[in-house]
Amino acid sequence: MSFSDWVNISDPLANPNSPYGVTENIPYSVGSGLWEIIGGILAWIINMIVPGNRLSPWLISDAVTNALGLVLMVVVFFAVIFIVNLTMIWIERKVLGRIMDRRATRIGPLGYLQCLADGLKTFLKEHIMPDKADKKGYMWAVSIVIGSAVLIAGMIPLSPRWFLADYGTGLLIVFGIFAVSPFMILVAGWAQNNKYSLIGGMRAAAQMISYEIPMLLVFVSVVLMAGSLNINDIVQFQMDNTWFIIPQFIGFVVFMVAAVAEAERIPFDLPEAEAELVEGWQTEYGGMKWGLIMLSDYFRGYVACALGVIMFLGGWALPFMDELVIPEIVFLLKVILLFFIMVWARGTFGRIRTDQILNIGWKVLLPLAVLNLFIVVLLKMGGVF
Amino acid sequence: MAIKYMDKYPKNVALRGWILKPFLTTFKNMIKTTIHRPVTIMYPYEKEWIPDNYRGRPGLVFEKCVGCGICERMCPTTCIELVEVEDEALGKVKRPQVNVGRCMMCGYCAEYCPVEAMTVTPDYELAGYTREDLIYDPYQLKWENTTIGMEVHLEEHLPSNLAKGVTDKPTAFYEVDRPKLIGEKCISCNRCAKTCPVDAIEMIVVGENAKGKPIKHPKIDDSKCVFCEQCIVICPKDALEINEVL
Amino acid sequence: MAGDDFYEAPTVEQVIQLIGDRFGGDVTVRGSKERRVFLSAGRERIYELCEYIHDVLNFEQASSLSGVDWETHMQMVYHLSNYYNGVMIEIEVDIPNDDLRVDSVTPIWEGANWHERETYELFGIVFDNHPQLERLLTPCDYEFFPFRKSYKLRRAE
Amino acid sequence: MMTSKMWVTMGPQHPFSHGLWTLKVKIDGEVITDAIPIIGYLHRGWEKECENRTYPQIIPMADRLCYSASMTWSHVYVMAVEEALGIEVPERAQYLRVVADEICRIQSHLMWLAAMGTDLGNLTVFLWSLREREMFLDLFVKLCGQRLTTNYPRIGGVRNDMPYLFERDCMRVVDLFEKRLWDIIALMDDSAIFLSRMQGVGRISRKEAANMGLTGPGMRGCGVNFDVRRDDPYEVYDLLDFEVPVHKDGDAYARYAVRIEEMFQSCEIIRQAMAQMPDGPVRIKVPRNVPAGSHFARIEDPRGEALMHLISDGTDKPYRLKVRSPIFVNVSGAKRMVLGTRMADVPAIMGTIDMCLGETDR
Repeated sequence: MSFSDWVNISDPLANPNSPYGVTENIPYSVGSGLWEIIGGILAWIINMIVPGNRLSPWLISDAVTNALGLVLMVVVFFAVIFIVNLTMIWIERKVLGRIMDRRATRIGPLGYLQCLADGLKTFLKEHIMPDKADKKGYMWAVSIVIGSAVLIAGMIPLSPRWFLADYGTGLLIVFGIFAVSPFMILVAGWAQNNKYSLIGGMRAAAQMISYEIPMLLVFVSVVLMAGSLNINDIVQFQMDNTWFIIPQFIGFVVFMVAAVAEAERIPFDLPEAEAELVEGWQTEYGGMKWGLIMLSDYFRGYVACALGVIMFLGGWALPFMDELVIPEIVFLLKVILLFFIMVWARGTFGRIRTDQILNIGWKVLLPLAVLNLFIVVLLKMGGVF
Repeated sequence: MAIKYMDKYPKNVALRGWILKPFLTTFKNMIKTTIHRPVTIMYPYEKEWIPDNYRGRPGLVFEKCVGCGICERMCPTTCIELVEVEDEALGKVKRPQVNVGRCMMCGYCAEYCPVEAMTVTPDYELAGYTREDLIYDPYQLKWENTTIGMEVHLEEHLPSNLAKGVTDKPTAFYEVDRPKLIGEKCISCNRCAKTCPVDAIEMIVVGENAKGKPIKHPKIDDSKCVFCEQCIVICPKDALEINEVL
Repeated sequence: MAGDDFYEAPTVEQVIQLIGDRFGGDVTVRGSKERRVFLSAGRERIYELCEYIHDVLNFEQASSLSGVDWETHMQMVYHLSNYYNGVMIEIEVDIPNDDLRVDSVTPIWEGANWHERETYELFGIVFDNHPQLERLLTPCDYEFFPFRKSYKLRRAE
Repeated sequence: MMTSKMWVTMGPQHPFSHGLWTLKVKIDGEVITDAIPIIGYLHRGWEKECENRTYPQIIPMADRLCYSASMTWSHVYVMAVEEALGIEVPERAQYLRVVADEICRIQSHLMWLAAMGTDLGNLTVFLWSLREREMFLDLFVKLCGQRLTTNYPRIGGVRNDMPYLFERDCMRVVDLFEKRLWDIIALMDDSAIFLSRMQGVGRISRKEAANMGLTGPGMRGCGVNFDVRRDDPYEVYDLLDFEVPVHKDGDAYARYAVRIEEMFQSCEIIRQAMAQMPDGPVRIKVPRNVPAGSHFARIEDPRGEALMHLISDGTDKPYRLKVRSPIFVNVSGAKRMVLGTRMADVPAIMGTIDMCLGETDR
C-alpha cells in the first residue's frame, strides 16, 4: 500500500496500516486536531480572499490532515519534552540553591522563566569560531552531539498512548544512539584546536566508553528478564510481575552511577572539569552552540532518568491504582524523582579523578553488573519470572 | 587545650557508608533552607546593614572644618587636596576636595581630623561615568547624618600619662604637640600668623633690633592650635620646628 | 616543645659561641636579644658560614633574603630560622658597588632560590652558582634595577 | 607507538589559579613530567612604594598585600616599626590584635576552604564556607569599619577599642561557627570521593619541606612542629593556651586537616583572649621619626610565616622595607609538589598552598 493510500483514510484508528496500529496515540490526535483548527482557519481566510479556490478544500482534506498531523505530532511531543526539560533545569537550580543556602533562579513565577531568559541571552550572543579550528569538525560534531540527544529523547514513550514510534527493538535503538555522542565529543574536542578541549574530549571518550559496558550489561539483564526489547513490553512485564528494582537492585545502582557518568554530571563531569580544564571539550563553543550543548546535556540526563524509570521503576505504572492516575504524569514524576537524586549528588560531591573514574567503571561497576546478570539468569532458570 | 578535629578524622569511610553522611548533611541543609530564608542578600533591592563607622567615602561637616590640611598630609594616596571655596555663610575658606577614584578608604582623614569635621560615611556606591565625576568637591562631600557617638576618634594616649597612671584620658597629637620657636632664626616675617587656619598665632613684640624696629615673634595659643604644621612648612628660615610630646 | 622530632636546638648564647669558635674574627656579632642573633660577615666566607649554620646549627629554613642599597655599597641581609626554638639569625653582608657578586645559598636552602632571583632583578646583585638567575617579577627585557636608590619614584621628586 | 609530551599553560586566566599566576605543566597523557611556575603579573613595586610614604601611611598599604590576610600583614608591619621604636604596646591593644588576627585567620582559612571546594568541583562547600566567612567579615565591619582592608593595627596600638557589644557578637559567631564547621567537615571528610582526591596526593617529605622553606599549614602538614605563635611568641600568645596541629603525612589531606584544626584552635584563642582581656588604653602616641637601625618582625600569617625587615634611617619614612611572603616561597616549590601527579591533581595540590598573589608579587 502506498503512502497516498494511507493518508487518505481519515480516522487513524481505523487505518489498518497506521504506524501506530490500532493503538491510541494522543500526540497524533492532538496534532491532527491542531491541523484541523489551523488548516480550517487558513482555508477560511484564503476562501474569503479568493472565493472558490482549490487550495482551501485541499488544506482540509484527509490526506493533508494526516500528513501535517504527523508533523504537528512531533511538535507537540517535543513541546512537552522541552517543558519537562525546562522544569528539570529549574528543579536543578532550585534544589542546588536550597542545598547551598543561596538564592536560585529569580525571573518569573518562582523563578521558572530563568531558563528562557538564559536561552534568550545565549541566543543573542555573537557566533565566534576559533580561527584555527577545523570548521567541519567543529560544527558537525557538536550538531551530532545535540541531534543525537534530541533524537533519543524523542524515542522514549511517556505512556502506551503517548509516543512517537513504537519499535520492537526500542530499547536497543535508544542505547545505540546514546553511545554515539562520545565519539562526536572526541571529534569536537579535537576540532577546536585547543589543548584543554582535546584533553576533555579524550577524557569524555575514555569515560563514556568504559561506562557503556556496565550499562549495557544491566540493559541485557533487564531485557533478559522481561524477554523483550520493546519498551511497552518491558513495562507491561513489570506491571504484571514486580518492578525490576526489587530483584535487580544492584543493577539499578550500577545503572544510575553509569547514567550519571554518561550524562557528564558531577561527580563524573571530568570532560568539562572546570578546575583544571577550563570548560573541557566545550571550551571554544560559545553563544547558542554552548546553550544547545547545555540543553542537550539535560536531554541526556532526561533520557538516562527515563531509561532508569522504564527499566527499574515500572515506567508509567503505579501499583494498585492503574485506573486512577494519568500515566504520563506518573512517568514524568518518576523521571523527576530520579533526576532529583542526580541533582542531590551534584550538590553533595566533588569531582573524581580520571584514573579513579576508570577504576570505578572497570573494577567496581563491571563486576557488579555481571553479578546482576548472574542473578537474573538464576532467577530466570529458577522460573521465578 | 585539646585538639578538636584531628583526633576524630580521618575516619574509615568504608565503615561509614562511603558517601551516606554527606548525602544526609546536604539533605538536612536543604530542608532547613527551605524553611528559613536563604542567607543571600539580593543586593540592588536590599542592602546589608552597615554601621555608621563603616569606612566608605570620606564625608565632611562643612561648618566644623577649619581647613587645617591634616587630612591632606595624612592621606596615603594624596587624593585629598585643599581648595578654596566661596561659601555663603563663611566667605572664602579652604576645604578639602577628595578624589574618590583614588581614595583607598583608609579613614585616616577622619581619624586624624582635630575637629571631627572629616567623617567616614557608609556610602559605598560611588560609581560615576567619568573620572571627573569621582572628584568630590567640599559640597558633594557633605555628610551630616553620622550618629552621635559613632564618629571615628584618635584614641591615642601619651606614654608619659600612662606611666603616671592616667589611663582614661586619650590625648591626641593635636592636643599636645605644638610648634616650637627657635627665636634666633625668626625674621618676623608674619607668614605663620597669616597662614594659620585657626588664628592661633599672634605676633607679639619681644624687643627691638639695632635699627630700632620692633622684633615680632609668633606666640602660639595652645588652646586654639591644632598642630597642622602649616606654619612649620611655610616658615622660610625653619624657625619653627616640631615639638613632640610623648 | 618540638614534639616527636625533638632536637636540642642551640640557644642564642650557644649560637654566638659556636660561630665565634669556628669563624673567629671573620664573623662579628653585632648584638643579640631574646631569640635573635645579629651577625655580620664578609662575603668571602658567607657560603661557608651558611653551610655551617644549616648543617651544624640545624637552621633548616632561610626565611628571607633582602638586598639593601646603601648607595655607598650594597648589602645582603639573610634571615635564617630554625624549626625548634624560634631563634633567628640575621647576617649582614656588605658588597662593594664595583663588584656586585656574592655566593648563592640556594644549594643550601632551596627556599632561597626565588629570593635571590628577586634580589638579582631588583638590585642587580649577581649570585654565583645560582641554578637559574633570571628575572622573576619584572619583564625579562628590563635593563634597569628598580629598587636601587638611583631609581627615583615620581612622588619623591 | 610515538608519544609526545605536551605543554599546557594553566593560567593566568584559568579557574584553578586563584589570582594571576601561571603554572606551565608538561603532561604525558595525564601525568605531569615537568612544571614551571610563573609569577609577576601583579608586581607593583610595593616595597619601593613604601620608601616614599610615612610610617602611618604604610599601614593601609600593607592591608593590600593580601586580600584575605590584611589584618596580619598590617600587624607584622606595625610590629616591625614598634621593634624599631622600641616601644611596648598597651596590653589591651595586644589582646585586640590577637583577636583580630585570629578572626582574620579563620576567615582566610574559610576563603581557602571555599576555593578548595571549587577546585574539587564541590560548589556546596564553596557557598557554605563563604556563608560562615561572612559572619567573620561582619565582625570586622563592627571592629574596624571595613570587611577586607581592615587598617586596624596602628603603630603603638590599635585604631579603636572594641565597639559596644562586640564581645557578645564575637562569642555568638564563634559558637555558631564551630557548630556549623562540622557540617562542612561532614561534607568533605566523610565523603569517600573527597578523601580519594586528597589522600596521598602531592606528598612532600619533612626534609624537602624544610629545604623548600615551606611555612605555615603546608609545613605543619609535613610533620614539622613549629608555629611562630607558640615557639617565637609575639603579643600575648604566650599567655594563651592552644594546640599547634601537626600532621605526619605531608599530602594534600594533611594540609587540609591542619587548616581545619587551626580554625578550631583560633576559635579557642578568641574565647580565651576575650575572657582575659584587661581594661585600659588601646593606643599610645609614638614619635614620628623612627631611629636608624635594621629591625625585623615575624608573625604567623594564615598562609605561613610573614616577615618584614625594616631599615630606618632616622626620618619619618622607611629606608627599605622587605616583605617575606610565605606564598612566594611556597610556590617556588610548586614543581616538586606536582611532579608525577595527574593533571586533575594540580588544583587539589595548588589549592592546599592557598595562593594569594598580592603578597607573592608585591
